[in-house]
Amino acid sequence: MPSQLIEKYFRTNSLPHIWCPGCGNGIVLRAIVKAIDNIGIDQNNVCVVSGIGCSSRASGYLDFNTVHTTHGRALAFATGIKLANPNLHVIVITGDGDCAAIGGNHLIHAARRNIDITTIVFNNNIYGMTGGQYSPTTPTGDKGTTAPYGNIDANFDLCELAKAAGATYVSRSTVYGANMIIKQVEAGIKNRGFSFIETLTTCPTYYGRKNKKGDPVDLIRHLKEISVNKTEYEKLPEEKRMGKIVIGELYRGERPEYTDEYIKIIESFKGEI
Amino acid sequence: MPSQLIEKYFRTNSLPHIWCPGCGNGIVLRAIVKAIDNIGIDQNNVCVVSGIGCSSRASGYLDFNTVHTTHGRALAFATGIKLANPNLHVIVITGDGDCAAIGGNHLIHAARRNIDITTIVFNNNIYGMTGGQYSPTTPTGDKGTTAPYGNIDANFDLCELAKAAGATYVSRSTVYGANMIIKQVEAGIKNRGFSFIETLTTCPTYYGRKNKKGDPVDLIRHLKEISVNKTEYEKLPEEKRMGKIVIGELYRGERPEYTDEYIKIIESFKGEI
Amino acid sequence: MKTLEKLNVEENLCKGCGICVAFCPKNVLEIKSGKVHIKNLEDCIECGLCELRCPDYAIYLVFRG
Amino acid sequence: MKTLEKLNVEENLCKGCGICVAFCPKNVLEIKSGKVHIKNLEDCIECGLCELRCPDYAIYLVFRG
Amino acid sequence: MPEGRIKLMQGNEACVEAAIIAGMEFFAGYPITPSTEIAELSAAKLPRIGGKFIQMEDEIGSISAVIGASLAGKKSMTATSGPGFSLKQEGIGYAIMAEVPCVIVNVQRGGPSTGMPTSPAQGDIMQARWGTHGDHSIIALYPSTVREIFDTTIRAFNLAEKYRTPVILLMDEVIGHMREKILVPNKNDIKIYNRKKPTSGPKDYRPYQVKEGDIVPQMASFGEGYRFHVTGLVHNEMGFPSNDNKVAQNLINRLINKIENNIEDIVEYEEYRLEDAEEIIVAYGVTARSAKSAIDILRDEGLKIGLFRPITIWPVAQRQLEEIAKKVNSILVVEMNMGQYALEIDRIAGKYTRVGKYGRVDGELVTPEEIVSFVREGKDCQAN
Amino acid sequence: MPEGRIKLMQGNEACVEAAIIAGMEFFAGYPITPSTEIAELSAAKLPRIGGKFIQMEDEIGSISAVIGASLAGKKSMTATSGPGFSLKQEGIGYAIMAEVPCVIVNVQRGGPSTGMPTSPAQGDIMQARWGTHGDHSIIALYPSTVREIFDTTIRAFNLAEKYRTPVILLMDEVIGHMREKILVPNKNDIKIYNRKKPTSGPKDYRPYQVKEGDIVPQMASFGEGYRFHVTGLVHNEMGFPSNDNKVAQNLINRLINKIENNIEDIVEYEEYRLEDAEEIIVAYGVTARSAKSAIDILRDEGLKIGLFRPITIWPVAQRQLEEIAKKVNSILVVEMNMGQYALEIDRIAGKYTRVGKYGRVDGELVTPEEIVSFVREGKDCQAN
Amino acid sequence: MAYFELILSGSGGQGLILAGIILAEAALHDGKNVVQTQSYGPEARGGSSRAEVIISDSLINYPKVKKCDILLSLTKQACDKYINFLKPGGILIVDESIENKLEREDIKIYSIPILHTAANKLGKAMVANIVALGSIYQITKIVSKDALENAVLKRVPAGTEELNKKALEEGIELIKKYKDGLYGRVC
Amino acid sequence: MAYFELILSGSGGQGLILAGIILAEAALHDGKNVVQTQSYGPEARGGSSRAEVIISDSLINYPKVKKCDILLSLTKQACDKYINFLKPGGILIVDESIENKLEREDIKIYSIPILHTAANKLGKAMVANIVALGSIYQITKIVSKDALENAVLKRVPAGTEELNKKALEEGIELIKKYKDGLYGRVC
Ligand SMILES: Cc1ncc(C[n+]2csc(CCOP(=O)(O)OP(=O)(O)O)c2C)c(N)n1
Ligand SMILES: Cc1ncc(C[n+]2csc(CCOP(=O)(O)OP(=O)(O)O)c2C)c(N)n1
Ligand code: SF4
Ligand code: SF4
Ligand code: SF4
Ligand code: SF4
Ligand code: SF4
Ligand code: SF4
Ligand SMILES: [Mg+2]
Ligand SMILES: [Mg+2]
Repeated sequence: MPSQLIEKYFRTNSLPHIWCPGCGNGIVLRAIVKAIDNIGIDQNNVCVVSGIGCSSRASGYLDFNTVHTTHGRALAFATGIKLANPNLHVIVITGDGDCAAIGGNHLIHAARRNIDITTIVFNNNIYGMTGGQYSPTTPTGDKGTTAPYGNIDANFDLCELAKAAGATYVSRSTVYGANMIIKQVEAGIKNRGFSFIETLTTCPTYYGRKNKKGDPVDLIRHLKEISVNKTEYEKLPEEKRMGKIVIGELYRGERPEYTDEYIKIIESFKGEI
Repeated sequence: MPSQLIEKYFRTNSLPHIWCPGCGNGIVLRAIVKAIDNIGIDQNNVCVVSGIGCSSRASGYLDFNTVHTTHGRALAFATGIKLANPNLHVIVITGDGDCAAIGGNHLIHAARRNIDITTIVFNNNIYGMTGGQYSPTTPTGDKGTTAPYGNIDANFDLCELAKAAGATYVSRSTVYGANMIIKQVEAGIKNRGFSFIETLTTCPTYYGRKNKKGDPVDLIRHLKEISVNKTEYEKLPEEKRMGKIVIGELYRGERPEYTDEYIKIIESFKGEI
Repeated sequence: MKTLEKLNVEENLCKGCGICVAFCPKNVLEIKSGKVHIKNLEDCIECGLCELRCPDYAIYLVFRG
Repeated sequence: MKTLEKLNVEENLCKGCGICVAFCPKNVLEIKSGKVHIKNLEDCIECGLCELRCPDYAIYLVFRG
Repeated sequence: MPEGRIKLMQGNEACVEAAIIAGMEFFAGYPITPSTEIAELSAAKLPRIGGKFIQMEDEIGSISAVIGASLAGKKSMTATSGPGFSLKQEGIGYAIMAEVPCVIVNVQRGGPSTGMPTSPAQGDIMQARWGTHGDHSIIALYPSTVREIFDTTIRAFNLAEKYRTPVILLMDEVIGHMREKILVPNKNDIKIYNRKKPTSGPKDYRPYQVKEGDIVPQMASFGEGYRFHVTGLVHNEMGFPSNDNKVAQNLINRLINKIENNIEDIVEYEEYRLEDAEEIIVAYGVTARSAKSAIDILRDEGLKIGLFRPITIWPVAQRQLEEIAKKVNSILVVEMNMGQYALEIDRIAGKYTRVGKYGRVDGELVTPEEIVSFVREGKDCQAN
Repeated sequence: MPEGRIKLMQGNEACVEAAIIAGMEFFAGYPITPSTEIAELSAAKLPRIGGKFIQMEDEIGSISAVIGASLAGKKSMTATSGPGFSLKQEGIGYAIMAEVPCVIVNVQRGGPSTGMPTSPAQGDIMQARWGTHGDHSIIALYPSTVREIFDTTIRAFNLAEKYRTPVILLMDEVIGHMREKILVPNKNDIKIYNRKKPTSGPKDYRPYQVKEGDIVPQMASFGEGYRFHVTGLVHNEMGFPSNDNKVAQNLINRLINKIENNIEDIVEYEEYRLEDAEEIIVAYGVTARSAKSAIDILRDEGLKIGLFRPITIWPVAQRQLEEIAKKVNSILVVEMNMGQYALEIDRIAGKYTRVGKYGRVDGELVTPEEIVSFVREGKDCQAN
Repeated sequence: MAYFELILSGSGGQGLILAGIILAEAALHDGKNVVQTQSYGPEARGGSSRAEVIISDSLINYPKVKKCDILLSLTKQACDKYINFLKPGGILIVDESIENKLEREDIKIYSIPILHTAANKLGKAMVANIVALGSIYQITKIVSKDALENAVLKRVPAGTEELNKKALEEGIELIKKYKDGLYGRVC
Repeated sequence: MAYFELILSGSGGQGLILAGIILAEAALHDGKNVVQTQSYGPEARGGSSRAEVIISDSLINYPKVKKCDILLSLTKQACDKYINFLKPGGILIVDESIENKLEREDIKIYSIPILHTAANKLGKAMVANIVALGSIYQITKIVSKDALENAVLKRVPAGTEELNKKALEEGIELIKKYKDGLYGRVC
């Protein structure tokens, strides 16, 4: 029997999960339910929506209202769910491919609307499920099965993108610092608006192997090494910033939330048909 | 017979164009060919790609290699064209709907790749062609046929978005200051990389009428009033910035261009099959 | 050096929107029965703003030389 | 106040990735024939890092009270 | 909307009015000619009844949001035309697989591709049946008057809920944009079908199990305390993915059979002057209106001719068509395309009678006169 | 690739090797099981021959980039599976309308929706024909061995160029992933068709005019000095949009007829033990392999049975099938779906003989044994 | 009157589709069957615009106008384009301003200053469509005056009721005062 | 030998698909017809993995293995799952480490320390698949040794040729030294 936390929030009969040994996804997923547990919201009022990908398999393991949608469309499904029932806490679990490749448009539009959805991207810098093709977040020069000579695409700064698109809570964390994920997910859920949480995670099977970056532990250590807290980062001299990734809460904004605004319209015009 | 400039670069037998009296699109289109003329590139080496919309009808009027694609996909078509024949100067003409609604994903990815395409968005804050529905750039509160009670969606800052996605030339201008459009298109074409030029234009027929903003002249005057040059804007006190839109060159970056990088791969690995 | 030969109007292209009229700094132009009309050419300072902003390519300056 | 009752290992969930082992600050754990194994419980400081980072929910602290 | 009163109403408007009566509380869409009025009217009307309208970033977003909203318990609709209908195909397949009721309106325009956006066509008949990948069945309805748009929209919602499936409502540009007399029925005279809610508690709820006496699994909504999983993967009765061959075969069988085995309930059609007919025209939508006029003219000339007008286009009225085919000399399928439904009619009826086709795709309606002269010249006897 | 040599090759690999021989210089794709190896191998091989590979942001971007690259003069291909194939439908329609040659590979997997991503299925047969909106024709090919994937891929490129149209290459997951013996043909033995370039100068070039003796308009590439316009709207011979009814009808007719009128050139099929056959199996792809074994077994038992195996799935070999149907007792269509091609065969052959169907959609191949026992039990005689 | 077909034509923005709707609603009010359709191109403005109305005592199947009894044309372009839709013996109502007339021998023509009346007499170019309705009414009596007036008032923007009523009357007046009943020459 | 079907089974990552390919290439080299397929689930690792090879003198139609002549299983899970695919009289090769054996009376079983040999004797767990190939060769002689060795060397990473050759030999040795020719009891 796993821990009480897992017992409570997981569909434990579907464990062990599908993920490879040492895959970081399980770490993020635990952090998410821990955050939900910390806030103490009713399981019946949580809806987890995921796309397609290794990471997006997450929804099936969680004992909430869960949808495993089509590839890239989790946020569009979630928008329908949230608008139809604003009482639900809608959480989107998505991968770097799901969210930033095929799903990029839904991401920027959900952010623009500032709809109250908490999006957690499991960014492993690769398409895991299909076997290791480079993704929009694969660092330039790294290899993937479709980038055998090294990736010439630049990689997105997803947090910058989400912020520019209009998200009102933007943060980044890594599976090394899983406690930070918990805090960020809590903050994201509490933010009434679109929250975007990028979690750097690890794919030992494809990203790690293709790029000769070692075993699961090496990969997590690597995340520890390259990530710097925002406040520290800002103190770093320019030359020391190279190759570093900023983590922490990166942006907070104040804007009306979409479903709230819609309800105002209903309240003003209802019944005048 | 129209002017030499028009004679040279337009398919004049298709004039007068389809656009409404006083529609700003024609102003932008002239500015674009003027820029091309100023640079002096061979007409045979220019390829203009547009999506679907009033603005996207532009490609049909121009005497270049022209494609009127499916809605929202101009940049994806253009990516194929540019990569297949890097000698072509590829210019994308698109609308706020075409580029930022259905086409948003292709926009951010083309920007991310920094592929050498000059994108000019005819931003009239509305879906003109389909009759005046609000677009992702319709200011909050404004009306459209699908926002009869006022638009509750926030509008994108397209330039911020393009920049966050990775564009290496980003600028904004208005049809009032058409000379600025010319300069920006010149700069955009010269930038070896992804250039994003947002031109604020006018739709008297739908946006103007729906929002009671007056006739074509009023609309252009309005653009003049709300737009402020970047340098001036930065000098403005916070309270005077409200409601103003910054124009001018907003961002320049330096990054390797996509087709150049690809050619390097070919050069390194060619023949080793 | 180029000198102005004439201010050309292509009537069948003009849609009478009035933009050139409104933004001509010298009040050279007017609308007459839905088309642009040159009121007083002599005031024209050849600034080209009408040509620049005419959305229909119906008015333009022609230079000689 | 909660006190540690035990450090639980759910063997059938453990995939032997070694993450908990590597990041345990007190070197409490080890891998034995592909599964986690508690080497010296007495050194455990109940920091919970193993539980926090186990991707398979195979190790966790149980408290009493 | 004023009940029991005669009104002049546009087809697209009738669709929205009826959808609201049928219980629509959610609409997500993306504008496209000639369907846009459906979005516009939904935007105006839904908030007034406490419902929600959202303009999504594209058609894929729209169908996705519609599925999401339906899972959250709201009757949902989207409307589009050709290019958008193509884009929605993946989502439609998801709705089929996950058994999510929703209504997808396709007000057709000239195709393929951008085609002739402001002209009528009936070119998406086969796409409505086969547009999404993988084996599946579909329900598609095709009204031919403004009043029928009203009734058929309500029926589309009812069938969607009854069979837990997306229902396609195919419309003609002409009728979508046409204004016609319509008698708004009294609400009491309208039958509304609501999705069957679970009769068991959350503990025992098996979201994809069909209970004795039911046609489809009972459907809880998100937020009601039933915490279930929905996926587009092949899944077992609990809704969880499965790679089991039996599970897969049973699921696909069930999804297809819930429609194919209930054809008699789903199929609706009109027979016009059919009793003694020796020649038959099959036509739907606006083309059927021309066919009726043509039949009146030809009957006056002494030809025993009648019309079979499917209102349910898919599944096809196989039994009825077979019976007719066995009795008549010829069947002529008239449609505003190059012969799509004609293929299906040929398949069914071609064994028993001669099947011909007549169509055009130039953006103009088929007129009664051209049908008359086509029939007079006896061309109906060739499958051309 | 070593010519004239026997090699063990995977189906997906054979596709890429052949595409490069056929002249492919551009590939745009988005990974999806079970087609991904085609993208991966293209990524590895194309730069080595000076060609280009790009991984686009999604399938819509991929088909769009492929069309763009083809307009810029490069033979282009994309590969996908069910969900991605659904997403590409709008783009396929554009390529049809604008007459842009390209090859779209669909390595099928279990559907509908996400379905069974790692299992084989033949569920996209009808979608390949009807997936995009509006009236159109399509060419779709279906190989059944690794060697045939090689040949058929080359043929797909050739037909695409010859008929200026997108060509769909349907593949089975099993064969895409299977390794099989293949004799790599000598380059000299391979016929490559390149698009017909304009014979007139830029001044006289009418990009959508068919010249005397040609099947399709001559095709200039962007950057060659012919400055022409391409649109998905109905367009005239100059390529410019038109609302003229005649222009529309003529265009659609031409697009359909360039394929339908050349069926004999396009259609390819295999006849196996057909000469004296009284019962016929129709099957394609991997299922045809099982059918062959079944036929061998049944022949040994004395049954006069043979196989008609379409390699060109669309357009259908109507004439050949009619001729066969007139001669035989029954036709059984065996496929890994619930009866898709069976509908088309029934339409064509049902007038002359009994047409039955057999299929499964559980992720397993149809085995020779189950065909044998199905035939033995005489079930083939019922259209079920 | 069993089956009566009208085409109202001009350019986009002249409100002819609204006029068609109003006419249709009036006919409906009179207990008739009615179908109103329109044709439009890709242009938002400036393109030609055409509203069609069929009014009948019996069911209307084919919803488009094949040949019309009445053609209203407010622009020359529209007049040229649709003149051949007019049945022999049909009535053409054209705006007086239209020059370069086409010839047709078999129709009745009313050339009247609709646009001028709206713009100058009523001071609102916008109400030309209602003026036209008045004229159509007066010529055809295809709908009752009550019904027409009601339909107009139901559809026009609040605050413009009086103006529109006046426009209707002016349209009626144009015909009442109309002398030059040309026959056989197009405007 | 007319038609010979093999299943190589174990868990993802054990290189069994590569082993199948190598075997197929060797058979091809020997002039045989051959088809190699595999089955896989959604898991990237840890799921069960199965390679199938059919070797025949004649054409191979149906490409999957229905009943196999040889089953190799490196995990218990795989052994349990596929044991019934084995024809009566077929040969099961299982890794010695597999416990809790199933019973079947009609097959021949080789329980040999493939994994152990690779990991400990050769020092690279990774080469277990090649060890297995050696054993299969020695039992069946379905391919020639030359062909097999060539096929192995063509497919393994540069620099590991010697190791892999040794692995092949060790696999052969395992059978040569194999005494306990159990019959009728599963590993
Ligand atoms: C429309 C569509 N295109 C492609 C796929 C194939 N596909 C499944 S998951 C995936 C990528 C997933 O990458 P990511 O979101 O980063 O998830 P990860 O597996 O890395 O966690 C792709 C391309 C699909 N299922 N549907
Ligand atoms: C797939 C698809 N969806 C929708 C449409 C309908 N449509 C055509 S243009 C357009 C909006 C155009 O807006 P914008 O790009 O801003 O151009 P504008 O007309 O304002 O210049 C839409 C929604 C379409 N043609 N195709
Ligand atoms: S493939 Fe990568 S992302 Fe997917 S489960 Fe395995 S380690 Fe995780
Ligand atoms: S509708 Fe608006 S954008 Fe379109 S042509 Fe008219 S004024 Fe311009
Ligand atoms: S050139 Fe300048 S001054 Fe002369 S008419 Fe034009 S805008 Fe006026
Ligand atoms: S700006 Fe151009 S179209 Fe407008 S009135 Fe002046 S000349 Fe005519
Ligand atoms: S709780 Fe801390 S000290 Fe104890 S085993 Fe876990 S990681 Fe080590
Ligand atoms: S982290 Fe978890 S799965 Fe990995 S070795 Fe430790 S207990 Fe086992
Ligand atoms: Mg990923
Ligand atoms: Mg716009």
